[in-house]
Amino acid sequence: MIRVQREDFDVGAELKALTQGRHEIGGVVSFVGLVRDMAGDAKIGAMTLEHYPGMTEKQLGEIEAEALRRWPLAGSLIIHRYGRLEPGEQIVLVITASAHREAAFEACHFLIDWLKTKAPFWKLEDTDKGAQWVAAESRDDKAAARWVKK
Amino acid sequence: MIRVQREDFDVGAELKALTQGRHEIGGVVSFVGLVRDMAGDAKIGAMTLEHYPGMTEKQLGEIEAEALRRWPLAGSLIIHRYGRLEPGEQIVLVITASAHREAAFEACHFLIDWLKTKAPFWKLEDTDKGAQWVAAESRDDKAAARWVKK
Amino acid sequence: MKILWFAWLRTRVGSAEESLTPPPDVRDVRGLLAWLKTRSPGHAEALKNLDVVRVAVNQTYVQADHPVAAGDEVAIFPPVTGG
Amino acid sequence: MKILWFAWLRTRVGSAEESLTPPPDVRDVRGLLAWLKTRSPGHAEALKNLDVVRVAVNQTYVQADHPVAAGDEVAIFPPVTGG
Repeated sequence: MIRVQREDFDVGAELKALTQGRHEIGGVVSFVGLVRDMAGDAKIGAMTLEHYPGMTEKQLGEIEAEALRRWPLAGSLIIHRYGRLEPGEQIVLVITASAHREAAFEACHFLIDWLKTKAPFWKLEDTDKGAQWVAAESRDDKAAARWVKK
Repeated sequence: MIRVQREDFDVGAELKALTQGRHEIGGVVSFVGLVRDMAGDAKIGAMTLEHYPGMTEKQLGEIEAEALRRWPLAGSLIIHRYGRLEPGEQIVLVITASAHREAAFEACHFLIDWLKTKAPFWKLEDTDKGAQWVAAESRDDKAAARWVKK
Repeated sequence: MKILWFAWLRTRVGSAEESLTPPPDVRDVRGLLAWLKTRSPGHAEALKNLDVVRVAVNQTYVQADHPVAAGDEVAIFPPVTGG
Repeated sequence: MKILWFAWLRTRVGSAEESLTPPPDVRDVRGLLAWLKTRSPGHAEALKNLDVVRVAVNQTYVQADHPVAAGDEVAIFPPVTGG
């Protein structure tokens, strides 16, 4: 499942909804991304997440479908927020559930790595040194490249 | 932090408590282990988790300390339940928080892998074929062995 | 053709969306970007370094040799930074 | 010396905890297990295959050559299956 929304999300409620009554699930892995208060040596007051409505959902759906092809998942969820967010606020949630923990760990890690390099979101940070668009990081490209099938 | 308890836990509340006001945290990974309703082809009615009070907390503490030595974590939590649990109930929670997601993913995965082979817990399953003690799985030994430093 | 600009490309171009009719010799993404560059100093500045420009046609990532046609939605943006 | 039995070792021995005074020639874990085997058919059955027996002395995992002494808490259990 994919949700792109301005509102915050409740991780506990989402975990419960995904696993409720699904007694074949043995392991659930979740990742929550939070707004940090520092970018290098600049202090962040807030950030604004811009996205591409339509393509964002499409890309996230394709990334999730790829995870479901690669791992035997009993369920998965991606929620990504947009708009203005302050330090400490939740940005993104990825949950994967499977009979065994190995598949859940790998699929969750894959989803956030691919999302970071493929889903059309852009971060504008308000810092004490002015507003700046966040630059893509080469380590994110490397993290995503690990999952490209040889 | 380590907790060994009979009672259930609230993942959302634990996540919030661990990250509240900690604006250097960028990524939080959690693992929840649940009771499954099947063991091979036997249907599970319930399971009872036995442990070794004292040594269990000591072992979990050592495993957590090892994770804190290996990865730059801003916080970590292990909760493991004991006593009688039914299918769908939560058994174990591992949360790791870090500035970057890579450390959080690796440390969380390490903690559950090591916990499975080192923390003194034993599962007795009530199945439709009678009560049976769960046997250790060689795949758990292999998963744990990945983290042994060469 | 609908052109969508995002993030710092949008701020340089000064517009989030343009409805344009490129000349008939613009047949692919490479030709479209070359033509867009000529439209204003802001466009030229935005498209100065194509290494940091990504293009999606009808919401799918494409390469420079991908064809573009009259009814297409063409999005132009920097490398993504969500998550 | 306090001996603690867990899981199916406990059910075979028929007791979770025993307070015992091994003979003076029992100096290490190996010797202790050999002596415990002789105490009852249940003990012998529990300790039949030492490949599936783990030992902790004073709540720390140890090997067969680890010394044991009068005041020790010795726990004997199968491979763990939590998580």
